[in-house]
Amino acid sequence: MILSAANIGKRFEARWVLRDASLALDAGEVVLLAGKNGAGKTTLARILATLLEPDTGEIRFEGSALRGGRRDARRAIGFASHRPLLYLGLTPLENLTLFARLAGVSAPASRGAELLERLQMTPFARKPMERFSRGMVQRVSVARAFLGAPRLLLLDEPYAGLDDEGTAGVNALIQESKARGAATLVISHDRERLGALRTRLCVVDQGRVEAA
Amino acid sequence: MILSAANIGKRFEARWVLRDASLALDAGEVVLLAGKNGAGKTTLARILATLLEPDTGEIRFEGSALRGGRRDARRAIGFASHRPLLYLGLTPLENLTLFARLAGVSAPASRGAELLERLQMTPFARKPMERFSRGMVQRVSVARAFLGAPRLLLLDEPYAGLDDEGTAGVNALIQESKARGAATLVISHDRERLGALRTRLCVVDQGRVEAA
Amino acid sequence: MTLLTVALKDLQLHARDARFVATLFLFSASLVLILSVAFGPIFRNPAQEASATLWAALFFAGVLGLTRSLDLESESGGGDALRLTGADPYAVYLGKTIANVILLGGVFLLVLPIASVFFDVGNLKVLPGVLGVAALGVIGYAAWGTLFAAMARGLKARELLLSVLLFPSLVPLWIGAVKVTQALWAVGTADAVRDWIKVMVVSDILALALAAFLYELIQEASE
Amino acid sequence: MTLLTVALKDLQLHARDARFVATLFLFSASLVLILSVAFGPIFRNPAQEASATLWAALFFAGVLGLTRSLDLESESGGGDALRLTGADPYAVYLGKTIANVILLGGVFLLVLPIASVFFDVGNLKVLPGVLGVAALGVIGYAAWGTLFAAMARGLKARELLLSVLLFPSLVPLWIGAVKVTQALWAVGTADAVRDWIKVMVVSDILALALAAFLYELIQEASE
Amino acid sequence: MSVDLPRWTTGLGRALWAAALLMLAVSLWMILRAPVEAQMGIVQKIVYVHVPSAIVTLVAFGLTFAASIAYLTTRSWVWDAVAASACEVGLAFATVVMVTGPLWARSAWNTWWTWEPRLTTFLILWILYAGYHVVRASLHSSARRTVSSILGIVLFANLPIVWKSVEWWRGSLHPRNVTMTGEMRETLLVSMAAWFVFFAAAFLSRLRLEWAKEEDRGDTRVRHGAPGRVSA
Ligand code: HEM
Ligand SMILES: Nc1ncnc2c1ncn2[C@@H]1O[C@H](COP(=O)(O)OP(=O)(O)OP(=O)(O)O)[C@@H](O)[C@H]1O
Ligand SMILES: Nc1ncnc2c1ncn2[C@@H]1O[C@H](COP(=O)(O)OP(=O)(O)OP(=O)(O)O)[C@@H](O)[C@H]1O
Ligand SMILES: [Mg+2]
Ligand SMILES: [Mg+2]
Repeated sequence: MILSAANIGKRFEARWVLRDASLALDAGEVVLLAGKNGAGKTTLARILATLLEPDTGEIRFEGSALRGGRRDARRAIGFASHRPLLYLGLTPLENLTLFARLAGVSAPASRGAELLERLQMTPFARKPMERFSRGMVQRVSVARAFLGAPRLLLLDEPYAGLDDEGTAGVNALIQESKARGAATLVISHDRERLGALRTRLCVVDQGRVEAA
Repeated sequence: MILSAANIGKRFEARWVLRDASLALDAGEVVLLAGKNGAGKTTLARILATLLEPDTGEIRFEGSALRGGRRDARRAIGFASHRPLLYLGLTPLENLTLFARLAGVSAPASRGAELLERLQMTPFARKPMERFSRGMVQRVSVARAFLGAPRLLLLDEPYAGLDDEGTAGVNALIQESKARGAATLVISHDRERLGALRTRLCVVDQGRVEAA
Repeated sequence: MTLLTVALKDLQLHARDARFVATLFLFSASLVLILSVAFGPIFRNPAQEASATLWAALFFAGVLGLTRSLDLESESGGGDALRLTGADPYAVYLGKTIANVILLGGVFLLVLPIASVFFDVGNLKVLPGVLGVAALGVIGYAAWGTLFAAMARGLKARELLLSVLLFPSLVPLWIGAVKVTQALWAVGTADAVRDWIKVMVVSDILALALAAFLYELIQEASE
Repeated sequence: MTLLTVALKDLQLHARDARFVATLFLFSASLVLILSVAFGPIFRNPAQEASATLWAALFFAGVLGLTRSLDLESESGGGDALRLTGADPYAVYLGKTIANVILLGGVFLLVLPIASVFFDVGNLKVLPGVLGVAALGVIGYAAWGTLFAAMARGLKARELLLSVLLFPSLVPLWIGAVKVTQALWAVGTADAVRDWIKVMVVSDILALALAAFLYELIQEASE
Repeated sequence: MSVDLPRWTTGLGRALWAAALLMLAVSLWMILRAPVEAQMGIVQKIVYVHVPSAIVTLVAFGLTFAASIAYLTTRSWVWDAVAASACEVGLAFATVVMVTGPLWARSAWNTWWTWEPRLTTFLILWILYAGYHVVRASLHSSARRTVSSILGIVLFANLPIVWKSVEWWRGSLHPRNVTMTGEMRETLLVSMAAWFVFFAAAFLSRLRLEWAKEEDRGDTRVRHGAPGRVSA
């Protein structure tokens, strides 16, 4: 079991967005998480990524409790979300090299270049990202999540703004991590794009994660 | 002919993103515009919405030339894009009322409330938008485009982040404007979501708009 | 109509963000303190010291206030949406100017008693006069500020650029405000510095007139 | 390693935006201008006037510089991504502090000659002394500033909050810097104000030490 | 509008530079020969650089003003190029004033700087026009043109203030106008003429540079064989 989250609860002000949400991810699983707008998918993903503290519940990552401070856990988790999580003043290559280096990935620059190549972004690898189109930013943002060959992937709407080629590129990367034994959580409103990669479908509803 | 754009060219610094792009939209048409990431779809939409000046070419709206300053043309065009085009510090209802009032729509507050109802956002109509989820912001953003019952609709990835319910709501609104005789341009990477509403498919490629 | 709607919208956005208003006031108050510590009070000439401190504090606080208004416009594209409503650009400009006048006026009313107490200047008899100068100063500040803020829209390092362009352009207005306030506090009348009042009026009118011609162009300037 | 990477990244972001540096310079120049016009004629003591103006200008320029660094972190989530790399928080803090020291040091080096020329103070003999105080002042400013900036992250009206928080904590450092610089320019030695140098050293160390304990907590503080 | 760089400007540019160098040499020779001023001595010779660069600065910013208006009415990028070139060269001359002024003040008034109307207003002018370039550098394409023309117009309001500052405010230290006579005056006039030609040469070179940049983009346009206008 790579990740197990039990009875996660999170409230903003007085409103409980998540309540007793439980989810377990095994090696090689690719779980598609769906749910209505505002259901709490992004909130859950941010909690699992250690960016947000849950109010209740417990999360175990590879057997031990996951806390915001656990540096090696963070390095083993790849996360992409609605916000690009990049410095738009830098180029894609500079961004990926920076984050790879800080995460202790070996040969950071060539790892970054490799991922950009995989997502057809090589022609733009050395252009500042400020003026990139929506889909171009998204590709780099997803690439960031794969930098450290993570054992847990949390992809919050990875296909947002991507064309077919981009979608295929992302799916190929997911396929590889799956083959490597990583657990993957993909949040998407589109139930088709993940295709045959999907091993399970879950839905967030009324603050809980339900199998569907 | 509601809109006819001929030989539109646009360059950023030395790079021509659009070059001889031509597109005509007739009353009641719903055109789906696809194209790779970075092809120039958003740039074209911003030009048609009078937010950007083209470097070459001519645009005619309802027979007369479209210029950034033409106030009545702006009021007859509904535009939604990647950026929400809203004040996130205000509530959805305040936003819609504000823009409706400034655009000279009669009964601005009730028009805003009506659109929010259509997109299932009534429960959140009086909450500041700052902490909204991605899909909730998107719904309000699309609602803004429909405020003035526009005769030309330019929707740049209107489905981004929307769940099925949201997609259905947007499609119902498009269907109505179509029935009213409006021309609609929908930009999307997903060729299915627009469904049977679509009357034509175009693709932006190498700076030109091609029929497909 | 457009004018009022825009002014109300801006004020509403500021008011919603109570922290912003509170911080702006705290900031102006601490500016008065820090400037007093740095440059005085040596009470050689309290009227001048007080009026210089007062206006300097208002000045810096104003730049931050303007930057904030600007950020509210650009952060999620609200300003673009405003343009697309086809509303009259000059009415939009005036609406924004009015909102800024109210914001800066509030700061002035807060800083005035602090400076008065700290430097022991002013009395109720000259208060109307001081409020009059304040009105001239604040209107000019808001009018020029709103104009330049529109140009700084879309630039990185907005607040810096705003201060680089705005600071120098406001110097005449600013010297006028300092001199007139000082005269009122020192001798109770502004007769000796009547010319500076004219300078201020001209500066205010110039900004409002320039905007009438240029604001639409500025607003439509796109990449 | 982490430290250098982070410092380089910050500097790279600023350098990419070369205009930012130019603007910061122009901004400091106009600050000198406005402060001199406001307070200039009061004093017959150029050393005090010049050192107060110099440090006040540095102060305001610094707040804007820090805000800018902060915006770069939060505008598209880069700061969150930094956290997620699992890099050592204190090394991140030191890296950012170093980048800020270099930025503020640059501003100081630009404003110093301006102040010297405009107020006709200083000479080459006391230059090493002045640079020494400047180093103490700038390190303290950057150390406190980076700490508070991390706290202000995610808040609206950041620059305002930043200045409200920073002002009080920096007052001792700031008075020290003004006094020592003034003494160096007026009498050529800082012997009489030796205590203030100690105050500055203590303030610098305090900030760096506090950060060692608090920075991780601040960084992890989430909604 | 054609984007071809007019050929004749190449010749004109060379001629202007040649004339400028020649005239500067003549004026230098006259400066060396001119009588040394009784009170200030040799330092007073700064006047032959100081006054011409000050006048040229004002003329250059005036040209920026006129060209900015022309841009906003015609929307032809050429006017924008003229405005920007004049402004950049003008800023360089303003910097010369900012250097020669204090050098002179050091010996004339025994201080580098004083907050006196002419000096203060000129410093404001310098900062504002430096700001013009920063803004210009931060923007792209047509926004750059529109915004910098607007600045070129708005900032011009400062020129009369700088010019009249010595008359409007009492207690200004700075001389109101040229007081020299005879040989010194003639020398000044020749220097003035030389600096004007120097300005014209520098301005034209700068303008050609701007033109070439625009042409680069034009080339791209031609290569792809698209019709259309290049003026924004
Ligand atoms: C548009 C700006 C300026 C103009 C048109 C201008 C023009 C002049 C003129 C006509 C003179 C008198 C020459 C003579 O003795 O016949 C002069 C002198 C002088 N100027 Fe300027 N000037 C300008 C800016 C400045 C600035 C910025 C400084 C800065 C320090 C400066 C410093 C001086 C000094 C020190 C003198 C000599 C004063 C004396 O002889 O007592 N000027 N200038
Ligand atoms: N920081 C926050 N403060 C207050 N409320 C929040 C915050 N973040 C999220 N919320 C609220 O929590 C709810 C769930 O938000 P979340 O972003 O998790 O939804 P989601 O399932 O990702 O939706 P979408 O499909 O639209 O992306 C929403 O109602 C949102 O308004
Ligand atoms: N303001 C700008 N300055 C410079 N380049 C720009 C600007 N806006 C867009 N571009 C460039 O123009 C190209 C087209 O961008 P655009 O956003 O129109 O693409 P798009 O078709 O909408 O792509 P996507 O599917 O990713 O949204 C991209 O390469 C982008 O980098
Ligand atoms: Mg979400
Ligand atoms: Mg797009």
